[in-house]
Amino acid sequence: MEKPLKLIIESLLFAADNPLSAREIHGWLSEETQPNIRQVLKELQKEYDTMGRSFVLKEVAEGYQFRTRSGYSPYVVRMLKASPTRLSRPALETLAIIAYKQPVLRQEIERLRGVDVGGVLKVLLEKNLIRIMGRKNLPGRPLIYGTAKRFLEVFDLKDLKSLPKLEEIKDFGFDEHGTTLPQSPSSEDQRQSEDPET
Amino acid sequence: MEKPLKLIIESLLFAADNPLSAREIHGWLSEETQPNIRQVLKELQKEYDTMGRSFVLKEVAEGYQFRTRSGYSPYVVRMLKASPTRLSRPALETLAIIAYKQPVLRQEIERLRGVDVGGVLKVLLEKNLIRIMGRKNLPGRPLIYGTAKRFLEVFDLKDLKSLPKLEEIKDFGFDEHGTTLPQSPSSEDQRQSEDPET
Amino acid sequence: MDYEVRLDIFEGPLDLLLHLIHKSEVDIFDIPIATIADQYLEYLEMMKALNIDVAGDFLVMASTLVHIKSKMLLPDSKEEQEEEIFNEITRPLLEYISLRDAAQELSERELLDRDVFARHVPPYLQRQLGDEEPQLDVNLFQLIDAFRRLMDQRLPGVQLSFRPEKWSVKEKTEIIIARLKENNSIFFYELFSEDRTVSEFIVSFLALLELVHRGLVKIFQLTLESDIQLTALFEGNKQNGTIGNDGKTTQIDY
Repeated sequence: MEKPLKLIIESLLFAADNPLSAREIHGWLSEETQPNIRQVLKELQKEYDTMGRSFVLKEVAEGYQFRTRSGYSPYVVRMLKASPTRLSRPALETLAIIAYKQPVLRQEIERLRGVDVGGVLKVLLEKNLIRIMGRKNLPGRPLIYGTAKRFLEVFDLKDLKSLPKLEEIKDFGFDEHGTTLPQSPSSEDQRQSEDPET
Repeated sequence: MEKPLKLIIESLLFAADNPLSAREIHGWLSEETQPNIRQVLKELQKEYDTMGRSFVLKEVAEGYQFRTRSGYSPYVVRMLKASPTRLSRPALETLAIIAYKQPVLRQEIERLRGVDVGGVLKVLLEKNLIRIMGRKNLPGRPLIYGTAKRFLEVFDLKDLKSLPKLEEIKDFGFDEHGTTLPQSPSSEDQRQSEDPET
Repeated sequence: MDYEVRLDIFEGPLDLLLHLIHKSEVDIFDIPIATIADQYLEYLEMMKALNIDVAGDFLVMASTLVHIKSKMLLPDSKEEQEEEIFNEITRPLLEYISLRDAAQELSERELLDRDVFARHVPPYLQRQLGDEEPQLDVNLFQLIDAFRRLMDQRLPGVQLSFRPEKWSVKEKTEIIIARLKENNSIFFYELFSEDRTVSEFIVSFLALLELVHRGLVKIFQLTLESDIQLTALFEGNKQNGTIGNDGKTTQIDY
């Protein structure tokens, strides 16, 4: 089961979110000295430099990190732009209200969320997740919002009828006492909460 | 500025959050044909297999993704302080039923497991391993469950067809009397695609 | 009687049954029902004695076992009995075993984030993206969760109550038509699922009657037990197209 130190360190660098320093690595591999680890990092760096791959091991301020060679960044950026991201929490909550309460007025959404939702509505409209269904016969003729077709696509729903009912959600074991669901410790959530700070 | 296709694709795989399919890559490199890209992916996979590094290129969830070799998980787990993917036995069994019987109704799952599965379904939904595929046209309009893409990713499966074969239950001649198992009508599609041989 | 007081926690009735069959070293295709039924009931008794909640699922199986056992005292045809045992006990057990094995096999694969690890998009790459808005990655569960969270926060333990709003029949008609355009057919109760006040409910109902009266909507029921359904008789629904395709109910005048 013993693996070569070089490859152990490589696997850590590979799976890490951030640059790793010799000191940090020493924290997880306490049986190895820091100078030893530093030595291996340098070797790995040299190795990748000469390997002629699309990525190298770079020494940056906080440590070492695998990075694509700069020549490839046009391709990588093109891909990342087209890759899925997450909806912000305000956007998600607003969307949830619209999904469940449609047809719904902006003032209703704001009453539920307790904040102005103008900006969020704009984002959701731009993303084609919601649509304006019409105007309500009230002073000011406020707009009526509902979900758009793209909403069904993004959430992989056949139709609006497939949206789980709130009773069913309770049935999933959400506790009845009205406390919030404990966050799953899945790696996704971790990433989500880590990203904004970095 | 022209880079070899192999390295361009490598850089994309390296920077991606998810497994990438030839089709997706083609979307960003439209000048290359999909068969061409597929070919390069296979070459890369072979190359990394024999390179003896701590990570390889794996084919999962209908795409390719760089992943550490399994021998390094003790170190990586220590670093990420990740509570590693751990599913309870009930969750795993429920997931297996959904994987093999999808599209499937909750009542069918409960019939097979012999217990209520509400809480377990919640966990699996949270972890994004299963998804709601729609509703069945039956009284109560029950939800239909299936596995999500993340299921393939987590369980190292190329696609649903790569699921290990399920041992088929033979009927011991009782069925002539018309006492067939009450099959959920929804699982018919799956059956059809699963055992074309029989 | 000496019980080994080693209460295994059984996941469910099938689990317990398998355990008993295993312990008795009998063949799954030749289960001595009387014996196994007694053992099963003993176990439930023991759980009750120890104040362990016996889930309903266990009791259902108990009654099945008792039922089969009692029938075996009757001079029924042996074949019939065997058939019942197979269908009620053996086959569920076989299915359970095969799925349990499949679950085991799944868990032995190289699991992501347990045995192997993938790369994440490093933050420095995300920074290069600037303000570009990429695609969405969100699942239904997150959506529901967001909604639940919101409801809990805003109105702990209280049903939502909305300020009464004035709806006109015409507005509701438009909404019903919009929904039917999206879905072709909807269930009657769904029509009112979003109505929050009695008056809104009534207006919806009037709107529906209006649509039926104008021959734009058909109301039907597949069987006596099934829910009432509505289906559109306009546009893509092969019948006469009286409605413009811009979603406006231009042909309906009041």
